[in-house]
Amino acid sequence: MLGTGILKGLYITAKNLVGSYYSSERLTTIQYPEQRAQLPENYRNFPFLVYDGEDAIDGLRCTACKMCEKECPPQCIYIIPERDEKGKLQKKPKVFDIDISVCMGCGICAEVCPFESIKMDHHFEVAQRNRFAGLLLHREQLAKSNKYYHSIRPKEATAVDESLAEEKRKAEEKAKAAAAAKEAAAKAAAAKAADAAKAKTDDLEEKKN
Amino acid sequence: MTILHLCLIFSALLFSLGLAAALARSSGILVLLGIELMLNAANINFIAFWKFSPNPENGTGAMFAIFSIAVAAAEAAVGLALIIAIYRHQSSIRLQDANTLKG
Amino acid sequence: MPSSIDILWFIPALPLLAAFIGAISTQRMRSVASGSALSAMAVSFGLSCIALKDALAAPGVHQVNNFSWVSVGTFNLQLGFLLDPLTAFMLVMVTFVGFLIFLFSTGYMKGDENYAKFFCYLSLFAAAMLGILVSNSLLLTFICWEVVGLASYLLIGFWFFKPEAAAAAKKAFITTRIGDLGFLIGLIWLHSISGTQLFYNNGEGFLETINLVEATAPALFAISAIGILLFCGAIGKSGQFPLHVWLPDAMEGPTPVSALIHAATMVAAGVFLMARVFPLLEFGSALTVVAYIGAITALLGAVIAVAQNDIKRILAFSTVSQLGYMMLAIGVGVWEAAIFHLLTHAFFKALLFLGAGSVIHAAHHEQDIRALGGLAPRMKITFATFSIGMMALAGVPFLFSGFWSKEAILHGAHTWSVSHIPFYIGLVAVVLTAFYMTRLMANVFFGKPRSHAVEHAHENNWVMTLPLTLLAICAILLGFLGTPAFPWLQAKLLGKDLSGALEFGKIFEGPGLMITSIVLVALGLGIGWAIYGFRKRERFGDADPLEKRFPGLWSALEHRLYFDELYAATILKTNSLLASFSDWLDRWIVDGAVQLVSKLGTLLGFINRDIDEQCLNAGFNETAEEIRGIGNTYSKAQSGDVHGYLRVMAWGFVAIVILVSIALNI
Amino acid sequence: MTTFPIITLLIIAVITLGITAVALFLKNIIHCSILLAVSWVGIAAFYLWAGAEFVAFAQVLVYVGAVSMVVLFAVLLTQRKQLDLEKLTGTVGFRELGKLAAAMVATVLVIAIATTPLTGSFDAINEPVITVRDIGIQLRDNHIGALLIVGVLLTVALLGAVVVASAEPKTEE
Amino acid sequence: MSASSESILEAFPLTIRDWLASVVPLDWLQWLILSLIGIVAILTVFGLTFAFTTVTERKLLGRFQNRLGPNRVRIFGIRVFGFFQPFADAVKALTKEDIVPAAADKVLHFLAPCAMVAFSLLGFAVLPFGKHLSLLSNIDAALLYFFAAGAASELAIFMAGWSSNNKFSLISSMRALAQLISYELPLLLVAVPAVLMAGSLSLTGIVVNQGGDLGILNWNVFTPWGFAGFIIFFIAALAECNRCPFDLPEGESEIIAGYLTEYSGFKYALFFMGEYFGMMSLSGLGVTLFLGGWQAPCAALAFIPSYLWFYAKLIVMILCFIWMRATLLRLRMDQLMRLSWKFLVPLALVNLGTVTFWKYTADWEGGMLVARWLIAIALVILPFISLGKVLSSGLGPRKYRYA
Repeated sequence: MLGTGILKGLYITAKNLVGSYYSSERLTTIQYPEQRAQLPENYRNFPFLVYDGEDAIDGLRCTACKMCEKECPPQCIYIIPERDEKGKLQKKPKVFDIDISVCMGCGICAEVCPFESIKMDHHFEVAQRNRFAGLLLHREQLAKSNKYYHSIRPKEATAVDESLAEEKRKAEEKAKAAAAAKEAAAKAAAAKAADAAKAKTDDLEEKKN
Repeated sequence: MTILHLCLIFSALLFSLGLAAALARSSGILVLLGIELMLNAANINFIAFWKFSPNPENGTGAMFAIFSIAVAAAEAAVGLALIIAIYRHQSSIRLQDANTLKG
Repeated sequence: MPSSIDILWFIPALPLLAAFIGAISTQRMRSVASGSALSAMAVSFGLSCIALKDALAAPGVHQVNNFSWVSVGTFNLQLGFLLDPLTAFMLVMVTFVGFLIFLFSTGYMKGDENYAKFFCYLSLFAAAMLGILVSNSLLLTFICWEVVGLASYLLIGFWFFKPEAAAAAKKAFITTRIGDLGFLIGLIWLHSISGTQLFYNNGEGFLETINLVEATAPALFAISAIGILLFCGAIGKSGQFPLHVWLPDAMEGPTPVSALIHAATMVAAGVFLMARVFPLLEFGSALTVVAYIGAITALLGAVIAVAQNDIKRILAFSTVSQLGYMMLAIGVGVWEAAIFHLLTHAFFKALLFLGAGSVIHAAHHEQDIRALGGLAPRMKITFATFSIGMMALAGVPFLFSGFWSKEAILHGAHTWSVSHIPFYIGLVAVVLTAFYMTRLMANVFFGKPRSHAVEHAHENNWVMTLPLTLLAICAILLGFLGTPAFPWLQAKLLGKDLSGALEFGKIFEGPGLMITSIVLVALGLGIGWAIYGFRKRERFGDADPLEKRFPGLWSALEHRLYFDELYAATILKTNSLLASFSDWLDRWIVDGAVQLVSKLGTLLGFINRDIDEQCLNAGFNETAEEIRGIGNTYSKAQSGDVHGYLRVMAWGFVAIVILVSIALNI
Repeated sequence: MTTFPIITLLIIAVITLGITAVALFLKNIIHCSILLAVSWVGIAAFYLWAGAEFVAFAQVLVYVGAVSMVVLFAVLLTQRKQLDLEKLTGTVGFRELGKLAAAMVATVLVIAIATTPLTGSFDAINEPVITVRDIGIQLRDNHIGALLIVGVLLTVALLGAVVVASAEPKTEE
Repeated sequence: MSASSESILEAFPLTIRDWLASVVPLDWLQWLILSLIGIVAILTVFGLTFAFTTVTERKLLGRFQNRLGPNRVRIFGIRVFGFFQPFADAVKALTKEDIVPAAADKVLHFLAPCAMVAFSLLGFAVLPFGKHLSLLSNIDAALLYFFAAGAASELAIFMAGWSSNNKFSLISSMRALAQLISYELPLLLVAVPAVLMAGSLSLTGIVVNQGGDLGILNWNVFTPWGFAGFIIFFIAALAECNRCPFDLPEGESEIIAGYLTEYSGFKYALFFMGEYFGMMSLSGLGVTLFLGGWQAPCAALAFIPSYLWFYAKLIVMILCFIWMRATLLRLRMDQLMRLSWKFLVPLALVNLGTVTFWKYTADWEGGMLVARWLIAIALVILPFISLGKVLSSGLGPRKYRYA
């Protein structure tokens, strides 16, 4: 009959009205500034730079390889590597700017970073009075400690740490091995050099004769 | 001069205004509105005469005004429909343009 | 609570309303149409019962409710409504049977695409019929009479795409119109004599003043003539002898229509009219005519019915025959017996028709009794109810209503002082009736199925069987209202006091007569069963046993005694001859004269032109130019500019006021 | 206190006439129509003054509620392109001639009314004498025929208006 | 007016008014003040009701959708569940820039919102708020006045739509006019039965007619025709105030904000106010016609003053409006028209027949009383079912032909 659908609808909304007063599952609203929702670990907003140790600038993992700058789709990353007095490139950024008014939060920079240096942040309250300068974040603002990284995404950070440690270990081993090889090579070279010297002297002597 | 005179003069002036609109405006709609005003002036007369009649309790004047309002409503509907038809026919509501029957 | 005479007009008005609703109902709203028709009939039935109660409370009193219809100067034409036992009984019968038939129709017409229209027509018919019944004015009766004719025309031709149906509708309409012409003439004549159309008007209606007329020869002649003219209308409507031909053809309509119109109600209108104007007929010598016509019709119908093969045709001719009975009863002066028979007949004939409809519906519109057969085990309710109807029609003694009403008529005919011929004819018809009904039963319900459709026939649903059952009960019970021992109905109709209670002693009033008729019925049934019952028809094509014995007679009967052919040969022929003659007259005599004149005219024209061109043209041209110039001048005023006209009006108004005030020196 | 009704009447009359005069000679038809609606309310006020409550409300309901709406619709439907206002107001001669005619009529009417001696005690102000109930009874008893006819007339007129105003089917030529 | 049977509260507003008026010695000034006090009282009461209706509506809509609704606004640090919201809204509306389009018809653009509010306030003049509370209680044709005033508000909508010189505005005002005209018809037609029963066009008369020993059962809504009439009235009233599900003129998905497109700031707020006033006056009319007006549901509760009863019923009506808005979807234009002309108007006409029957069978007793009820209920239900079938024929679960 006509109207039964309307009655059903009215019943449902009435149930909502009454239910929202005593059933807390119904009322899912979070009163934001006072209450905050637990953000899921994989939530991502804008990128930040991870540093190890105490000093924010010195401890930066970033090597200014510019990989992220190249890959960034909206091209919001701007990097100038550090140079020493002689003009030699250092493995550190002198300028690392991200324009978050342009950034679209795609996370590609974090994907491509080979040094686990750039990561996606959970921080979303970035509103500023100055919409140009205020939203252009410099490396001082971007740099956040590994501890913070652990605090926002513990699983990922642990995995990263482990892999970094592994890498470091491997690198050390490699270095050790390389050192050993170097030593051996040096020895061989020395021997060879001795042989050569000897041969030379022999040759010279032959010529003399 | 009695109040009835005043009422009648009011009605006469309103009638003349309606007539003026019907005579001096070219838009068919305004001419119709002028005619409506003339009808209203007539209604005013009815009511005035009813009010000052010797036996107003049978209410003939008011009755007549009610019927006249009803008829006026019908007249307005038909008149405006005609104007729309004229407009569709010659894309103008100037009454001077509606002279197909000119001799 | 208003008295029932005041609300009497509701009874026809409600079906009229339903007809209107039906007319505006679309195909999608079919249930609205049938629902309104059914409910209108139901309410009318309720009102009729109330009216009956009121009418019976005052037997012999004619309650009237007249009103002025047309009033021009001193001429005042009054119409009105009338309530007396006759009207009330008829009302109850028509509404009740009508309701059952409407109900039946909802089932029977279910698949039809003009369903709503059908109920519109049915309701219109019912409204007109009820209008005839409640009318207190011959004119109102005539109006409703014509509407009934129209509705019957529409309903017979309802399946107008069948040529037979269209032809039958035309035939019915035209044939009854012939009778109605007589009715109209009688009506006008009556009005010119009596100055009123009202039956009863507190002592001023023409049925009341008729007794005050001096029995002089001219008056007697006039009143007899009027009676016979009115009877003409009844002949047409009730299918009496010379004009009976339309009724069997009308069976082309849907079966509920046949039941409603051509069995129960419309054909009864003629009988009702005769009963209504009975005082008028009584006064003159019209009754004798009525009696003989009735007797002839009764015999004729019964005889022809013997040799028909279409189940509905048989019933139709039996209707003709039974109507003849009723007319006979009126003719011999026992109109109360006629009405009694009319009521019982309405029920059992409607029952028979609806039973036939049920059979036809179940057998996929097979109507030929030679193709039916063996339906008794397949359709038990229909068989049982049909048998009751058949026995009532045949007049099987004691239990069935037809017996009592027929007995009353025969008794009346027997005691008629003028002649005994109608009585003997009636007796013959009794035998024949029993005979052909036995033939019908044997062929339809016994034996074995003779066509494919019949083999798969099964009982219909309740909307069709319920009316059958109710009608069957009525067909039995109704007879006991008018037994000689307790002639309650007759007494009420005549307005007499029913003296004393039951008189069982009088149940065999005139025992010889009753025994004779019982014997005759038994004879008819016996012969019928002997011929058709013991040796049942095997195949569709088998010749009828009687056909083998009397081939000539049979074929005459089968062709309905060649009435249609006779009419075609005489009346139609004469008509077309006359038409050809006038055509010839027109073509040669009138036209020739016209041609001659025109030729003369042309000649004169030639002469004229010469004179004209030579002498007159110059002068005329000049004048014409002048006139055109004037026209041009004045046509400028006709500017087509509304404002211009208005302005001129305004100036004109001002000018007139000024002129008038000057003239009046104000 | 006989002056009070007279003052009220004068106020109503002057305002109504003023608004009407302004309305009828505005160039913008929409403004015209809306102002005319106001002047109809003024006429309704006159009816109220005269004690014909029912008529007044009927006037507002019919004129302001229905007729002005129809007028506005008509204006919108016939005003597809920007109106050539000069064309619609007509030539100066045309306008002045019309106004002159109307003024003459007004003069004649006013003089006629003013010079007519109306007898009877018209100065007395009658209180409202007809109630809605009376009107209903009158409509039911004395004027039932007229009422029915007006009903039929309205129906027929509306149907006719719809037919006239509805677009004709385009014929191929 | 016997004071003995009534509490002092009943005449309390009148007492205050008379006291205030008695301060002024002059006769005509007293008359003026008496009128003004009534007007001011209505403006205050209904203005505040409007203000709190807006916030209640938003809060309730939230609850209907399992949200909280506005609850933030605080004044001096006090936050009463956000019930100070309207004041914040008012400040915002007042301080917003008033934008008038360059091509707009300036005069009409300004007049339209004023006219809207003015016309929608007119209806309050005749509503009987309490036993002794009504501005124009002596008016004879109050119902007619009410509808005449309502008809005038169409003009304001037209003015708004036309003067904006914006095609969306114009289209929407045409829509609104069509809608208002279409739904005024059923509204008028269902008001007639109440008039018929009371034998008076006066709203006070209609309310008095619904009083009696039976209390609540005397209300018109508890008769078959009254119930049907009330439902039709409610639907038509929803449409008359452009409320959901009939808010086509403001159908933002199609025509931006309808005739409000070019309005901002306080003018917009005025339209808003006008619509709410219209809603309240129509609710008041519904209460008067069907819900017994200011009558208490039973004699035991009559100690509560009548105006409070009226107000309570009015609030209930408004809450129902809000409930409808929270539940139903917006109609399409053709559906809107069909609902009115093919469903509500015929039903209202049938209802006229029903009430005639009811009136003429008023003296039926005993078994006939049962018959009277049954017939009346059938007269209500059967047309509803059959017309409903026609209306909803061809509708049903959507079939996906190519899925």
